[in-house]
Amino acid sequence: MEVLLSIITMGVMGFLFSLGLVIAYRKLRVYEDPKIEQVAKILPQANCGACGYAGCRAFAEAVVKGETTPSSCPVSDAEGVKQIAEILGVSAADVVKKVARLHCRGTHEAAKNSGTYIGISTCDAAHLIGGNKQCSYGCLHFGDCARACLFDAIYMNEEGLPAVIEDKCTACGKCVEACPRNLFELHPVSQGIIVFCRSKDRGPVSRKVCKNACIACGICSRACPEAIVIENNLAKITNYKKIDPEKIPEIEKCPTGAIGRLKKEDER
Amino acid sequence: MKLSTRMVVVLTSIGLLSGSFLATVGHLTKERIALNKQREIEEAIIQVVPGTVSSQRLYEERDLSVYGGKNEEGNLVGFAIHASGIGFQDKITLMLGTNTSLERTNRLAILDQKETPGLGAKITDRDSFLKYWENRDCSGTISLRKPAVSAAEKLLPSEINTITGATISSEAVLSIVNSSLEQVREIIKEGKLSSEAQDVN
Amino acid sequence: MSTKAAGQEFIKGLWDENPVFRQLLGLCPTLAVTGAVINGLAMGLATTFVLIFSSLVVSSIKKLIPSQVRIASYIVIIATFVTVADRFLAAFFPPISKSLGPYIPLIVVNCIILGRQEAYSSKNTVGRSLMDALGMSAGFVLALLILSAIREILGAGTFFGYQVMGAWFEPWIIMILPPGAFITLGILLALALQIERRTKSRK
Amino acid sequence: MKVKTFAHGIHPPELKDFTAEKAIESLPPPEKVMIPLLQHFGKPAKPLVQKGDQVHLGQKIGERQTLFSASVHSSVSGKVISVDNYNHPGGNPIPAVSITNDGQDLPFSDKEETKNPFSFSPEEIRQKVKEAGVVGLGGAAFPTAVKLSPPKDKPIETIIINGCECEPLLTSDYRLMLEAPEDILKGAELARIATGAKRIIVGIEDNKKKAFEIFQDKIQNFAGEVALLKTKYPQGAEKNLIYALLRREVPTGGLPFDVGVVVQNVGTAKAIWEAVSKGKPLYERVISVSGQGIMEPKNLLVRIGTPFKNVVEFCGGLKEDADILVMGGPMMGIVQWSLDVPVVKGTSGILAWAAPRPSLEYPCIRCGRCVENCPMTLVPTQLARYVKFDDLTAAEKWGVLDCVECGCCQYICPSKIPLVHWMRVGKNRIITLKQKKSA
Amino acid sequence: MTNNTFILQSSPHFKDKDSVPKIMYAVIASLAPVVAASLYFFRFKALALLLSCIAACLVTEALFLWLRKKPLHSLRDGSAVITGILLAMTLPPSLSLELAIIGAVVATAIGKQVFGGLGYNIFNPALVGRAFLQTAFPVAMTTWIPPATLKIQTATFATPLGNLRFQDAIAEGTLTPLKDLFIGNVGGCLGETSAFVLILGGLFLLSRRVIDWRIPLGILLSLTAFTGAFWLANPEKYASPLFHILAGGLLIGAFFMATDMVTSPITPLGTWIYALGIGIVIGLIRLFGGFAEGVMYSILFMNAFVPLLNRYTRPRILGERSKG
Amino acid sequence: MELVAIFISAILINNFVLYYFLGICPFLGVSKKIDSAFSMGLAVTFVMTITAVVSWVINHWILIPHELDYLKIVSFILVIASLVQLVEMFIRKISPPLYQALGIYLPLITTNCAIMGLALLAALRDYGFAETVIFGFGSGLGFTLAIIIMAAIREQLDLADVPAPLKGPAIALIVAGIMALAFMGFVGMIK
Ligand SMILES: Cc1cc2nc3c(=O)[nH]c(=O)nc-3n(C[C@H](O)[C@H](O)[C@H](O)COP(=O)(O)O)c2cc1C
Ligand SMILES: Cc1cc2nc3c(=O)[nH]c(=O)nc-3n(C[C@H](O)[C@H](O)[C@H](O)COP(=O)(O)O)c2cc1C
Ligand SMILES: Cc1cc2nc3c(=O)[nH]c(=O)nc-3n(C[C@H](O)[C@H](O)[C@H](O)COP(=O)(O)O)c2cc1C
Ligand SMILES: Cc1cc2nc3c(=O)[nH]c(=O)nc-3n(C[C@H](O)[C@H](O)[C@H](O)CO)c2cc1C
Ligand code: SF4
Ligand code: SF4
Ligand code: SF4
Ligand code: SF4
Ligand code: FES
Repeated sequence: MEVLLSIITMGVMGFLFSLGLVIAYRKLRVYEDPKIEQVAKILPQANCGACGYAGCRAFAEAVVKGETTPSSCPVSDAEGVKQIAEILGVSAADVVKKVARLHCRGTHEAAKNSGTYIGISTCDAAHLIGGNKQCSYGCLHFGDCARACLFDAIYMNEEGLPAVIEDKCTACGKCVEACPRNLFELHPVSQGIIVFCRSKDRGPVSRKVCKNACIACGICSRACPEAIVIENNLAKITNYKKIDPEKIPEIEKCPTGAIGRLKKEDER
Repeated sequence: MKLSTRMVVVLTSIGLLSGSFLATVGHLTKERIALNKQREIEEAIIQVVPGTVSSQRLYEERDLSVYGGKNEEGNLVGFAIHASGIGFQDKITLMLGTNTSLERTNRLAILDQKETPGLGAKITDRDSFLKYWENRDCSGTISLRKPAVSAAEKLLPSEINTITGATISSEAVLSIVNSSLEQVREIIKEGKLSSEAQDVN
Repeated sequence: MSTKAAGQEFIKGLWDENPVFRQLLGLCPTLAVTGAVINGLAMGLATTFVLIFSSLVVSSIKKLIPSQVRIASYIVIIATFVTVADRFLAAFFPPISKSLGPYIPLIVVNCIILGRQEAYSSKNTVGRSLMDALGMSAGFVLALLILSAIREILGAGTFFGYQVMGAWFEPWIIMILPPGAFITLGILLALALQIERRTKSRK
Repeated sequence: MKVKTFAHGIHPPELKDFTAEKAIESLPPPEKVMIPLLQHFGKPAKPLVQKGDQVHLGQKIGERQTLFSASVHSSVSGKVISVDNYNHPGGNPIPAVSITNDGQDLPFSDKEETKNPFSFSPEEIRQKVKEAGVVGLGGAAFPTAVKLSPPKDKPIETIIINGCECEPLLTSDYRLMLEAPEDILKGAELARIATGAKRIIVGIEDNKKKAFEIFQDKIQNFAGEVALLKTKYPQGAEKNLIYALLRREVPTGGLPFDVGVVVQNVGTAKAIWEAVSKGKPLYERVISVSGQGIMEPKNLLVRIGTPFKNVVEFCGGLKEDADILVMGGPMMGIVQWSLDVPVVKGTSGILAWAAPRPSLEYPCIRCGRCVENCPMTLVPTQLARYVKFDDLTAAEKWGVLDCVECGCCQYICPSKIPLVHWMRVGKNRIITLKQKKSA
Repeated sequence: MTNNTFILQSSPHFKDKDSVPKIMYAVIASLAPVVAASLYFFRFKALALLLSCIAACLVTEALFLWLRKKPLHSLRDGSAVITGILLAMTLPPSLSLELAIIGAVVATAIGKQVFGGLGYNIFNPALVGRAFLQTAFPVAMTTWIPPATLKIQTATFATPLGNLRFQDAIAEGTLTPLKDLFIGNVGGCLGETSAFVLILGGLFLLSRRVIDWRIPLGILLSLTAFTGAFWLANPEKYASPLFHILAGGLLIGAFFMATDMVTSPITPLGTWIYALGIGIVIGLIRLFGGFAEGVMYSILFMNAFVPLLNRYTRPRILGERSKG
Repeated sequence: MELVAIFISAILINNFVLYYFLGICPFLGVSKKIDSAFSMGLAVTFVMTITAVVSWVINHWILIPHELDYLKIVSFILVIASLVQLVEMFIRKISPPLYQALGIYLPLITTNCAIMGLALLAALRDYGFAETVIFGFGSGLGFTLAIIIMAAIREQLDLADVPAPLKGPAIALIVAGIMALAFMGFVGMIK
């Protein structure tokens, strides 16, 4: 009798419970496109937000809904983008691998300090009170960019400047945002010539405050006038594609080295 | 089979299987568990009412039961009062043996307690605390001797030595004992102590 | 399944995926019953029993269960074995059953068990599930033993009830009480994390 | 007379003795001036001159661009030598017009105002103030014309003339109050007319009794009163001053307009008077050059655009041990690393002294002194922690944007935490973020 | 013209002279009379406990600083010394030195350094150490000896509060006289016996504005109200508020321990709630709890609420509209 | 034992988290932010109170009369699980705002030992109906108190220099330990 009772009790409970679940399942099921899960799995899960969405999962939803394209994730490599595109059945746009480049060569040695800085050791804090360097445009050496990079692609080298590790950089642009002096820019990896200065001071002034500053002497623009101009006391590359490789040695005659190809210490 | 049907069938059958399995296990262990429980009580009764051979439950309510201990001749040799109350941190359950007139204690046993080890837990100490409870006068209320005296002879017949550093636990035991004695007297007076008591075994 | 793979299934539970130190699962019983080694061991074994049998059952009938009722089915299966363990202890080891109090029945809600069914047994073969269950249980028992050994030795000067500290030793009662449990487990977790960080940085 | 005040605040050493008794002297105009095109709160002015142009004293060389902007005038007569980025005491380079002084001080226009200034309409007053490029001289350099144009739905009841000068060391406002009380009151009266206010209150701290007495005497001719305030920092901060005088609280994120008040610095009041009565643009101002690091501290009337170097040299130069150079007061001023910066409209002082060895920074010990002394009743320590750990939402919720950067918290902090610096970083990050979002 | 190099910093450029070490050393100075009294009443034993606690705190602190690769100069800020002194002052004179050292290590390690060191701890370190000892070694921590000045030889000796709570002192007429409580001729922890020197030290701290006056005031007020109500209702059973104020660890707690800035609220309203709460909990424990004394538990209990209080008692910003 | 005593004891003295070690998973998991801790506390209190009622009914109307003691575990867990589901659906229907606040926490609670522990403890102690309900409600409040304090402390510790290996659950456990110490002050208050 007792055995029977317990079997019945359990049976009834199991029955009722499953019935409840059936109802719940019918009434409360929320449909979710399985593609979202698949896409989310491929994404790098850095949740960096560089795509403009609140994290990778949100981006996955947006991609599946067709609000954005797979290649808008700057962090995913070509392979990842291709995979996502396959899931969605669309073709992947060509991705050009980009990398962050620093536009300053104001090393500890080259750029003079303006005084004894006492305060918060971040670039944005120092920038707020005018910086600790005589040059008002150059790197402050506190490494906000390196801290901002989620991929450990930036380290501060011995000379005080941030160096980008090309392989690790995903071109997410966090460093570009972080630098209060706007010294970072994303360039295609293949991009050879860079202006390593942002100083708009007149030549004599910039020369005084930093040995490696652009002094607007015009050697580079004379060497390659179709691609390089001097504007606001600073060399500016107007069109990277038009730089003739033949002229590079000529451009690199820059007396302060403010324009030219990357040097070893600029990256690892 | 439709999904919903399958859901119901699977879960129901798992329930049925589990039910039957449990019923078997329950059945197999039931007696032993009951036996364990009963043995615990029995052993406690024998311990607190010396000379007991068989015992009967005479009264039961929550937190208070009364057992009668009988000797070989079947005569009542004393009561065993099973009671519980709150101690320092949690519940204390104890068994107190008295003579048939409820005037003298036989012995005390602590069945369950969660007092602080090394401190309140000394209420289970047979060589000190429990010893004071042997053969005390419980015709009135029992009281605590504070601070404790070293020679047990100095205690009044109705006094118990306090455990140094654990006044609260000592008091808790005391108040469980005193109030249950009180209740039992009341019960006897009202004649509620069952005469055709069930045998414990 | 090769023996090597089986070995790995087992080993991962000991450290890499140790349910207590690495996954923070089943902390309630871990804290509650580790005042004495014997209790920790009993709890560990009871959990092992439930975990192994539930894994066996779940992995062998996984195909039959529709996913919508899987949690409910697992719960019933687990609860069944927990009841068995509970009854068994109460019948044959009444003192242990008493000192573990409601924590044996609570194995039913121990996250380790349901978690393993969800994450592993429902997707893997019987053999693999068995190894996984063994590994997880071993990891759990290991954690319980470490914690309870520390607590019992410091808290009572004994190990498995045997006096191991000299008479000079004044037991730290706090170790047996809740604060000691929390603090000891907190320190152990930090140590585990530190060891993990060390080994990782070396790699 | 009952001394009015507000809760909280601090008592830093006043150190006004260096210059309090020194009458205002005129600094001879320098050979070259560099006049930044942004000397106010708001957008830079658009240059009206080019390299090589001849300009006169008081000639407009920069035109205000938007409502929140102010025009800029030449402070000498001479030749423009460049329009280019130049050092600015605010920290970062700003486009500036450099002019060589021909020493003639040829006025740009010499038509004397003949009409009685008090008969101008509010609109006329505003126009003249706008033309003269007057901005607040009390610190924020807010375009004064804007302050004199309250929105229609916010009737102005009181003009408060801020004569507190609560910053240590500074005495320029005090000297002005002693030397030109009537000009100040007349300027205040013009502001009253322009805003339609009913009365004027001049608030003066009780460490400037002499000024208080003079004003009590002179105010008889005006619709207003003089109030004595407790000497305490920051008594001169707008919101606290309004609270001390009127027990009204300017709502967070709001302006004095919202409680029917306009606050003007004494120097600004004088500038309003000169702009309206003489059509004189704001091309010079009074500054205190003070501190233990200055050889001969002085109060000076200085042309805008004069390099600090000339000013300091006129005062005998810097002492050798001076290792901190500040524009403004010691509590809110901005440090300079070179004397090669021009005086701007917002320069109230040039200070230098030998700073004590900086003491070690400790973690916040949660003593609560910053909380107890913050005049805005913020919780600085918590705000700083939120900013430090980049929880900007929490920082904003806890009111970091309401911080007026008075420096009380950091002054009092025993752990020497750069609290104000954190506030500024926090505000800056929040505002940058907002700009990015709206962009 | 000038070769001066200048300092670059954000405003303000003037700073108050007070500093963390100065505050800490002021507290140590204010503890001098308390320490002196403990040496007077408990002689050598007090000295030994004091020195071993301070040493153990400093060594533990140094160890953590070394492990975390932090500069050792913060050992000199004085906070570890205070923890050591205050821990010693809250120990029973008969405690063995090993146990005291365990307490000091726990105080510094578990009470302070695991949270990140000075300024970050949630609970009062000295009290964490003491609570640990009290729970680990309840017997040793509740065994008292009479002060050397009493010249009596008894094995067990009760503190005034123990006497009140567990010996029915009021009924027996053995309640400790207030005069003895004030002077300190009673049993108890090293630093708690003499109300007089504690008030002296407390007033010194108040006058130097080192401690927030709301805390001692709030504690005294709420304890007086709480115990006063019961005393008025039944003086046969309950002791007077004055007795409760002078006896036990109340004064040392109210002046030196509840006032620890790190572990008390930073907002004025929060501080009031905290202080009143401590007083009430002390009253509850002393009158109805399982312990004779509740100062330690109530301070730790209210410490736990401090982050919550700080969060929900943010002062209204000037000009902020109140909600609703 | 009086109801008041049971209530106070459940909150302060025999606190579910700090004394019985029940519900440690949500206590550590959902105590990172005050707001979610508060919702979790409410949800637990709610479910605990209901569980108390239902488990008492099952125990006293079905299990005890039919001597089905050994079905206690299975039936409690099944009933609690389905009950939580039902409650969830019900709340979603009648009060969307409440669902917003509590909804996501409800499923988490199902497999939480505090709930199950409550049912078992109440049965073990032989509580009457009113006592069980008060015990359930008080225990829920005790849990809420503990988790809110913990969340506020952890928010503060997020802004502290906690050594790296201690960050997260480790320091939370140590805080819980000290809280348990502090709560010991109330021991012995109920007699
Ligand atoms: C951690 C701790 C645990 C305690 N446990 C108990 C206990 O289980 N039973 C008890 O009566 N007293 C216990 N006490 C002591 C009581 O709080 C109280 O001090 C004591 O009962 C007073 O007794 P006395 O007057 O004999 O010293 C404990 C104290 C502490 C600090
Ligand atoms: C902390 C602080 C202190 C201030 N102290 C003074 C002061 O002493 N005198 C003054 O005129 N303005 C002072 N100000 C500026 C006033 O708040 C307000 O902006 C000014 O009086 C407005 O007048 P204005 O536009 O004429 O400059 C202070 C501002 C702050 C934030
Ligand atoms: C009973 C009582 C005691 C007080 N004790 C102190 C004290 O010791 N130190 C103190 O600064 N303020 C104390 N105060 C508060 C002061 O009277 C005054 O309100 C406060 O210091 C105002 O500071 P402020 O003028 O600097 O804003 C006490 C107030 C009361 C009612
Ligand atoms: C007024 C005051 C009271 C203090 N009280 C204590 C105390 O009770 N316990 C303690 O360990 N440290 C105390 N300290 C020292 C210090 O604040 C403490 O070690 C910090 O909690 C460590 O972060 C106190 C310091 C001050 C200024
Ligand atoms: S932060 Fe800069 S360096 Fe780092 S990955 Fe992004 S773009 Fe590259
Ligand atoms: S590049 Fe920019 S962010 Fe990076 S260190 Fe230099 S100033 Fe700072
Ligand atoms: S927080 Fe801002 S307003 Fe408050 S004291 Fe500090 S600087 Fe002044
Ligand atoms: S004054 Fe400094 S130490 Fe004190 S609470 Fe504020 S920030 Fe912290
Ligand atoms: S083990 Fe208790 S809640 Fe998870």
